[in-house]
Amino acid sequence: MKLVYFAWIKDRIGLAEEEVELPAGIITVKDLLRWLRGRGAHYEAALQAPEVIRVAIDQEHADHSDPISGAREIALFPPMTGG
Amino acid sequence: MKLVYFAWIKDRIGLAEEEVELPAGIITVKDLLRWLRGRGAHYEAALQAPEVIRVAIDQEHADHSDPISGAREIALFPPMTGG
Amino acid sequence: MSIEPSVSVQSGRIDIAAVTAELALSGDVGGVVTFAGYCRSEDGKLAALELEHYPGMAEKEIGRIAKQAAERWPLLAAKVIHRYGKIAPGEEIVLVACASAHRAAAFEAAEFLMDFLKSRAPFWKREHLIDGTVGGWVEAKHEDDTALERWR
Amino acid sequence: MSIEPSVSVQSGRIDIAAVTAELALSGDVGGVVTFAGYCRSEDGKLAALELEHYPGMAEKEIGRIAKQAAERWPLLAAKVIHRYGKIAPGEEIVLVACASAHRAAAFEAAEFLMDFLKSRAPFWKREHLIDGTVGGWVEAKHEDDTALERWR
Repeated sequence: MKLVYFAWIKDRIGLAEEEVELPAGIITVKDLLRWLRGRGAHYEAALQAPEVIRVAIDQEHADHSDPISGAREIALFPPMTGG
Repeated sequence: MKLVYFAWIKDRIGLAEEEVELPAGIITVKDLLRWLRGRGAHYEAALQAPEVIRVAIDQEHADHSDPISGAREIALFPPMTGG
Repeated sequence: MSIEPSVSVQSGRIDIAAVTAELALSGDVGGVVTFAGYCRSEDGKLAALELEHYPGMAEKEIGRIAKQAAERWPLLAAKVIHRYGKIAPGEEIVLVACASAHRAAAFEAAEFLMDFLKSRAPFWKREHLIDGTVGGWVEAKHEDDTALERWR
Repeated sequence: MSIEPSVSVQSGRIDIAAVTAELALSGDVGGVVTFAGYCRSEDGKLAALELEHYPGMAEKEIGRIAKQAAERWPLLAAKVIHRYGKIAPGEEIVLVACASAHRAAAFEAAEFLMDFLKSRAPFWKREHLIDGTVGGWVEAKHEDDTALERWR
């Protein structure tokens, strides 16, 4: 599965995107965020306040409770500031 | 006193403007409209529904109950349709 | 201190691009809202709209309305241009442009200006039809009067 | 049937005049409302705004928002252009333009589009300062979220 990061989440993780193999038991966005935080200090710094993290599954906004099964691309980003 | 007319009021009266000498007792806009209606069939046709006539005194919107004393220019026109 | 709005009553075409660019010049401007009103073709029946106006009062009344908008919202610039004379289908009749630091003020002020122009600015429209006849004077719409109520 | 809005996500400047003129082309258009958002100078401290975006999703999400607007209001045309990359103070960031037969629909649709773009379109701003430092990412404003509530 492809993960893509934007803005300060990208800065803190130090990557714009990566391919990951998810372990069994990762069902929802929330599970994914918890698993990512355990991958090291950079991830912990980026995701320490998961409630502010916005998520898109295959380029559509998603909730933290949404299942991620079948997703090709999941994006994590802070609240948007365009317009 | 100068009277100026616009749109269908001008068309019906057949004049764009005129100078008038008001008789005594013409205090308000309402008095003026009543006096004008008595000046002939053209005026009667233009002013037969006085409630729709809008009025400006010296180029500011005015009510039918406003006094006209001291006015230099009084304009009569239908509801506006600009914009 | 509120800004001094710019008002023009003219027969010539309106350069919408120039106005928008001019309003955006200040470094504090975050948003510019413009409304341009156009002459509709009325399904091809209309040759032109004729706009009669009250010279002198038209400028003054639009100026009064624009000044009210500038006092009510924190505008950085405001411009109103209204045409008179013969206007062909597809041509612009009126332009309202408001600039502010944040978008809500510019949106509200532009709507306020249009609502008041419609029922307070001394202009009257008459239709000239394709078949050569001159149609009647356009009747004022009741909804244009009720549009004012929300600004009280 | 609602119209198909036009969406562009681009790094280059926006030709506001061309867009406005294009939207007014149909003979049925009575009004065009445009909102242009600009990069403020922040009292001369700002060298540029950098806009990061999510390529692919940016176009799709703006398209979804614009389609909602076209279904909700009787628009005759709608166009949204959003820039990304480095944007200098005074330059435009975003343009929303809506055309309709009567003005209320165009005003409401343009405000709706801006409210949703602000909090749903995947763009993030970062400040580059005159002194050469790169400022932090701009924080989202709470009022931009609450702005959505009036459209429910």
